[in-house]
Amino acid sequence: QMPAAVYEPYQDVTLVVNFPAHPHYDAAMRVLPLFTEETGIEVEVDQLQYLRMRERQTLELTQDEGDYDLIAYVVFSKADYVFADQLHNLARFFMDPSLADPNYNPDDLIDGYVQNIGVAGGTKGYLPGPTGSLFGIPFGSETSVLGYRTDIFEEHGLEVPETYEELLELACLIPELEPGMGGLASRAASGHQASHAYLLHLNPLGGGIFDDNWEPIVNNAQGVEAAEALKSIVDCGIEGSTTFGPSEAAAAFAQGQYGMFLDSIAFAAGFEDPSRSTIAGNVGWAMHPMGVERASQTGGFGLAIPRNAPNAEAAFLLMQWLTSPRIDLMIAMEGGNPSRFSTYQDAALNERFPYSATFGEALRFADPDWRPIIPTWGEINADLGTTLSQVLTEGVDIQEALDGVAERARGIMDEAGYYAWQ
Amino acid sequence: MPEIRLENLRKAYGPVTVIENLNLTMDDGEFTVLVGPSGCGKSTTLRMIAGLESVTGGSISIGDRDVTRLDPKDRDLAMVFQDYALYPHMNVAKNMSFALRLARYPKAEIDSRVKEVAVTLGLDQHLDRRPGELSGGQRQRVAMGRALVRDASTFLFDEPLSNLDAKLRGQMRAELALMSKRIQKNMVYVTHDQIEAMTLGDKIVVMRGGEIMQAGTPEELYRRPANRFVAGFIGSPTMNFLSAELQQEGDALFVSGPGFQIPLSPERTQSLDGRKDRSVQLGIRPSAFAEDDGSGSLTLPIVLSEYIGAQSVLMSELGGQSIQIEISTAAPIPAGESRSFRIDNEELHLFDPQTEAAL
Amino acid sequence: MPEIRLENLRKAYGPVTVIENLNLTMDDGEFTVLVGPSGCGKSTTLRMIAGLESVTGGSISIGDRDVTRLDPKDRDLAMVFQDYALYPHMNVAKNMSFALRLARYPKAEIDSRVKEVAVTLGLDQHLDRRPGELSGGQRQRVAMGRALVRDASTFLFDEPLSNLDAKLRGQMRAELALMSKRIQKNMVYVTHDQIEAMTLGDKIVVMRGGEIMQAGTPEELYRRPANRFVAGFIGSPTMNFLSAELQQEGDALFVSGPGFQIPLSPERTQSLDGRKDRSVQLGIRPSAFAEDDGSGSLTLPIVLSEYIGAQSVLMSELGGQSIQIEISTAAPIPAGESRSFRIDNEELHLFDPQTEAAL
Amino acid sequence: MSQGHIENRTNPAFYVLLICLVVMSAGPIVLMLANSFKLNVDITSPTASLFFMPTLQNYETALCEFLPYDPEHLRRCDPTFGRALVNSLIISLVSTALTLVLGCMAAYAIVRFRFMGRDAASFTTLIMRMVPPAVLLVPVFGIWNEQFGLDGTRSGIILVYVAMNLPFVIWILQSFIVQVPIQLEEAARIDGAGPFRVFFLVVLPLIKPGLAAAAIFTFRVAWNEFLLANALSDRNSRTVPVTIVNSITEYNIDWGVIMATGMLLAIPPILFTFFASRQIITGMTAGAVKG
Amino acid sequence: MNIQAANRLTPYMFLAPAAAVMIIALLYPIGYMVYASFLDWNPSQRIGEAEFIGLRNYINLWNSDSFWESFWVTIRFAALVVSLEMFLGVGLALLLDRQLRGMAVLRTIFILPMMIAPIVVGLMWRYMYHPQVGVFNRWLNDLGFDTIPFLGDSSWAFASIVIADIWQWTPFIFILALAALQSLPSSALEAARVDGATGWQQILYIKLPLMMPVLIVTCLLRLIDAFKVLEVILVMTNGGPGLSTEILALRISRTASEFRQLGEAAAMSNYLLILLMIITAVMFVYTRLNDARLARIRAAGARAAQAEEEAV
Ligand SMILES: Nc1ncnc2c1ncn2[C@@H]1O[C@H](COP(=O)(O)OP(=O)(O)OP(=O)(O)O)[C@@H](O)[C@H]1O
Ligand SMILES: Nc1ncnc2c1ncn2[C@@H]1O[C@H](COP(=O)(O)OP(=O)(O)OP(=O)(O)O)[C@@H](O)[C@H]1O
Ligand SMILES: [Mg+2]
Ligand SMILES: [Mg+2]
Repeated sequence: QMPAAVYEPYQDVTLVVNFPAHPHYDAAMRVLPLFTEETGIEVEVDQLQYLRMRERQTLELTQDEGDYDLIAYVVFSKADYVFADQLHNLARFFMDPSLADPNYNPDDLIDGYVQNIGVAGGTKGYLPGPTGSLFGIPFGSETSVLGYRTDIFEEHGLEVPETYEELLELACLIPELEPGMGGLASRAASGHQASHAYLLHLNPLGGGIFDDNWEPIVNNAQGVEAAEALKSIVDCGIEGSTTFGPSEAAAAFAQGQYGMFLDSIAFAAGFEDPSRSTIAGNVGWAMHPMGVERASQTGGFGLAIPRNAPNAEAAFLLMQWLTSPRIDLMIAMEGGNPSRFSTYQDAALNERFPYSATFGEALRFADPDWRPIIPTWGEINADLGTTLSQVLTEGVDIQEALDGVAERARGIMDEAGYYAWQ
Repeated sequence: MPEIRLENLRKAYGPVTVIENLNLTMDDGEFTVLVGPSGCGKSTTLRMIAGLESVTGGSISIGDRDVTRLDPKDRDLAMVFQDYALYPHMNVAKNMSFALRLARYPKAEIDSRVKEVAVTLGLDQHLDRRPGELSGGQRQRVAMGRALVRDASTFLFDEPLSNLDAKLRGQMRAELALMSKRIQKNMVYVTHDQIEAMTLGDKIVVMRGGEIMQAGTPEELYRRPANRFVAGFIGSPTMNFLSAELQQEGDALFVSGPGFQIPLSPERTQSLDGRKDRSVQLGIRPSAFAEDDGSGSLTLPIVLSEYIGAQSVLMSELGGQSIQIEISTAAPIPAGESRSFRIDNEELHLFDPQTEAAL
Repeated sequence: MPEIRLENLRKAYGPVTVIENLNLTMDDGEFTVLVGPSGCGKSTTLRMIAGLESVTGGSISIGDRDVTRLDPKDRDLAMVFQDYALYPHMNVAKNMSFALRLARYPKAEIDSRVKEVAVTLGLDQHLDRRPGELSGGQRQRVAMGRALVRDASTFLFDEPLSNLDAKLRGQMRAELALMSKRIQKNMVYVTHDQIEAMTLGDKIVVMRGGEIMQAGTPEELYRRPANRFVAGFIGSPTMNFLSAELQQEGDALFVSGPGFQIPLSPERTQSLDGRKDRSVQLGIRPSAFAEDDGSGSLTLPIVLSEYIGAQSVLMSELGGQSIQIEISTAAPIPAGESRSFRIDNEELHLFDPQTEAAL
Repeated sequence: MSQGHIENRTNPAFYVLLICLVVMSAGPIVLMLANSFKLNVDITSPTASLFFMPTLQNYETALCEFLPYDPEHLRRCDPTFGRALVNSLIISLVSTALTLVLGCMAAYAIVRFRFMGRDAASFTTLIMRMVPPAVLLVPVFGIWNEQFGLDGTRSGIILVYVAMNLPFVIWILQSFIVQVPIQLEEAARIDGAGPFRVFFLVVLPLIKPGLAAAAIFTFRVAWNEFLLANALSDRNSRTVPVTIVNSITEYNIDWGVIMATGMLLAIPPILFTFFASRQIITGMTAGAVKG
Repeated sequence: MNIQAANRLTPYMFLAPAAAVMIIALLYPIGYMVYASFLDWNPSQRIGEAEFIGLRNYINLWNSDSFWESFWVTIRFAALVVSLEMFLGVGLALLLDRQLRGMAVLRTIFILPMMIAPIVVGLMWRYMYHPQVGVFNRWLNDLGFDTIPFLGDSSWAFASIVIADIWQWTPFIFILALAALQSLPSSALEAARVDGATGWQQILYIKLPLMMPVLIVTCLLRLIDAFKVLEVILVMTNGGPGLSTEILALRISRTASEFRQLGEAAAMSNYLLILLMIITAVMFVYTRLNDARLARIRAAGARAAQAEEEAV
């Protein structure tokens, strides 16, 4: 237990924090009263839908004096906020003995998350590396895992897929075995959703958006292979699945219309909730299958302290408290997503959520670089997503489509100055 | 052109009954004039005939057809509205030709009719003005024109000349008289103008408070008003009314009151038999007085004298009640003098003071 | 109450000039009546006095003040609009009291005034009806009432009684006459009713096509019309006009035409000296004819006869031109007969056929 | 006098058509209502039929802070709905009232007066309506914050709503004001009313139908606006539409709760519409003028 | 008809409050936005920090295929939606312009779609268009037809957003048309009935012409709003499939918030603004010319009349 003396100077402070409306944060907020109890610091939470939260933060952070002491940010905001110098470098707090908890155990934090969400300034600017430093701590992060219907697999004697070949084969086999049932539920709706689904397969299959010199390589062989994989998955899905966003995909799986589901761990709890799912108790979990490598997606939220925060020190104390091993577990027990390996291994948690160990294992292969976190990404992502949507719905030739994406992406990157050094 | 029959017609706006049990037949080709004090229900009656106002009770039939619930467009009638009801977005020519265009008359005929009526109405200079750019009288003429161009079997006119000058009104009156003779359509005409009523109407209907007081030819109404109200209403200036008593002296019956005693003719005496010593209302039209040379029965002081070209309207007093006298004179009669007058026995009207019915 | 002066007043709507160089002074406390054919610019003149219509040229002053560009509310006048312009969302009482409420009169006074005027107008039963629930005449009375409750220094009336029945109109006329005597305010009154014009006006202004034809007392206009137009406009039925020539026979001057030859009085002969053998327009009012016993100068065939109670209107012919005759008769005169008439020399009007000015 | 129309005997086809239209118009809303009584599992089920076990759970979630008990399915109650409701009501009503008053005054000026810059004013007004809120967001936020100091206040939101709705109101009311017989204004001027009293006592009551229609729309915009409300409001001045999207996360559209909240959210504007549309009545100017 | 000599300030006094509000709260930010269109500006920057790049945003857009595709989608969408809504809305108003019992309720029902929060509307339609769960496809299934990819096919998706928009916004036209109808002078209609006009003829010759001023403005306002539709489409299709439903407003909002290029978004909305200004100006000029033409005709008539009168 941290001695109360640390919190003493901040007794009169009321912290204002900005959280997204998200199951993890709902869980966190159930634990939050404990913080006030233990430290005497009041906390007011401003909860918003995550895109709205991002919009509001963007506006708020440009102010001289901000409203928020502590913010939760979406991973792709990292590039914007850090670039605009709107977040505190956390070194400043971790160096301060009157603030930093010696028992914090940073090694236990899931590296994939930390690298993806917390660190900026290293390799390519958004990745860790010798020049990088820490601006945020993952909180409410996610990775991709494969869910499957144990009952169906058992009935037909199917093996849980380990590799992409097996995955793709199964995806199209299940509809044959179970008429009317789709293989692998996937997002596919135009824009961000299609792009997201594509990227899910791109890295494991060895592809990438850019090479080390920011040259677009989506249109190389691996890129095309990933698109073909996506197309075959969607084609072997149920009718109308080209319009699915994550919630539709999840709902279809939850309604028993699919044999498998490859997406974020955040959906797991919902499938066990009988008010939303007809397949509770029949879902098994496995790691994201391996292509040429294992690479699961990472994403979600991190906590950071804005430069214009009125109470940065107290905010750090709250951030540290929320991500400490003890509280991480507590939040996980309430249904949140752990940020620490140790939490995933916790026996009590595994008893409550049997899939926790699998998830912890999956996180060892979490890939922080499955898509670039750079300011131009929004535009490229949208273009990629709409182009893929055309591939999925209008049968546009994949190579041609991806060539187009690459060309336009290059133009965008050029304008943004990424080739200035060449 | 068939006859229009109103039977037990009733109209109420919520609790207010404005037409009460109206029965009236307008014969084929007849020119019927509705008169009555303002607010007595003339327009309402007209609008019910037109089908613009729903009927609370009773029925309306045209010819053999019960039209009580028929739409106006199916009743084949033309109407001049009291408040004109012009189409604000159409010019005068369009306003007038609207009905014809709806009925798909050939363009040439429409043009010639509109032109003709417009000339009659003195509107030919204004054919492409909108109603908003016309004077009050011009608007009323447009409203009139809109009805006159039509071929309808019934024409309804609601005070169609009220805003015109005397000359134009005279012309229009003549025009209407001619038209009614020529085309022999049913016409129902509301007016406050005595001359219009008297000269145009085949039949005049006097209304009061939603009821018919008397219906008949102009002369009937003027000569033999059925009751005090009609007597007072028809004729201008209005009839003088005096409280009087019937007194018998010998064989002769007199109407007498403070300051006067007028003998009645033998026929009158007979018909009034049994009423002697009863109080009556005596009605004398201002024009019933004629100057005589002192031999007459009445000498009256002239209290006030108004000379309106060739005629004088005099205010006088008889038995404490003020009366009006209208006589032709070449020169104004000065107030303050006394003059002597006689009254034709035929011009004496007697009414029951309670029922107001004519005796 | 000060005098109103219109100087060189002009009004044009775009290219259409409706008032042309109007000059008129209305004295303090005078009752001025504007008459003229429909569309001649009466309402426009009134509206310019009120300040509702912008003035294209010239000026208006009330007393010493030039009010040409003043807002209506600063001119202190009350007006009855030809088209009523009632506030449709207010009941009758509210309509009438609107001006008083704006001027913050005490509530009790407002109530008593409204009550009083409403009784005069016969509207006291309808005080809480909306205009939409009133008959045409009732609406007009509300419009009237709205002006009458006020204390303004000038009252403008635009055909305020046109939709009322004769009786009510008579009452209102009397009321107005009384009021104008009592309060001695400026009143400007537009009407088409000859009787109203003659009985109410201290001064009558006859307009035509935006110009003043003649202004003067009622008698002046009737007896000595300045031109043919005024002669034809004032008086009802209208004056008969005949084309004639002045012929001298010896000392005497005759007006003669086909079928008639009427001697002129010596005074007339004198004033017309130098015009002999020239063609003139002869005007004779219908009421100028008097029946005589054959000794008279004119024997005329009766073409058409209309009997309107105590009076007959006869259509006759004189030298191929149709004339109208109005005489008092006890009984209808049958058409088809011929009768003999005489005409007082004073009643002969002569006009120049070109300028139309009176000779 | 124009009140008692002859009732046309209505064609039966009219009722058939009417019913079809009602179904088309209200169908989706009825479906919404039905869904608001379902669990998500039933809503997203491809086989579920007309028959389902209705549940109040969604409403309990939406209204949890007003319930005397703690619904057991709910693990945490979001306590902001009530406050947001109050904010929404205040903001919508105040901004609607302000917009209408300012808007019809301006419309009146444009219709009834000739003055320098009249057409320019009218045209500019319309142009301003064309700018999408998305691009206004950032400038507005900056200006409100740094220059006006209105950020996070209700007045700030009201200000921007009034401004946003004014062009609409000004334009729509112009066409209604034109139709008020000018004679009535003249009569009022003769009766001694200045321009403002002419406007408020005579013109305003007569354009009620137009006002009501404009009010319905203005209220609706203010009630449902989302983008600017999200940017300009803080925790205390936040409006309902901003809170409702909290139920839509990327992973989980909480259909039932959204439908329930959507239904609840629609109640105030529906009531508003119901009462406002009663002002859309015929014959406002009956008996006013002859002609 | 007015004398405005007395108080020239009056109109300005009437205008002032509204003008003040609009200038402060609308024109001023719009000025910023116009300026921003010449900047390379991302929302994390203050406007002063952004780089001035002249017309580059405009040029980039002019050369961008997807911008033009959105542009044409927008035009098609707006034209289709507005004309259908005008037709339906006015028709509905004419249909309901009568005295029936329960009319207030009926009207409210028809206004209802406009009152539901746009996000909820979008979700509802997305739900109804859902390939398995949606009512439409389930009916089709039950009736034995093939299902329709309402949102999954570019032409169907376009049709689907048009339908949803019509459902949501016809009430807008409906209310205004109804208000206009109810403000008509009833006497003109009575006259028309007596003149023998059938229901249709009354509508065609009396009601519609008299409603025209309101209808024109309504149409213009709806057109402007149709160019700004956002939330419902965002929720329903997010612009997809491909770019088939990506109308400009959606693109603008995404450019501003997703791509974080405020300058480009501003330039885009300025293009839209210019387009709308042209449309409005054309309508303005057309009505002006028409008025002028009518006035000329009438003036000519009047002059002729006067000449004739003088000649008499
Ligand atoms: N807006 C306008 N544009 C053109 N001419 C107009 C306009 N308004 C009125 N006029 C014309 O001005 C003339 C004078 O109109 P005004 O209303 O003054 O006539 P008036 O004497 O009152 O007639 P009435 O007795 O019929 O009421 C009329 O001929 C009318 O047609
Ligand atoms: N909507 C209504 N509600 C109540 N009473 C009404 C309504 N409309 C008319 N009335 C009353 O009905 C009566 C008859 O009206 P109507 O218009 O028929 O009178 P009118 O004889 O034409 O009178 P006027 O000569 O004044 O035109 C009037 O007293 C009027 O006040
Ligand atoms: Mg009447
Ligand atoms: Mg007039």
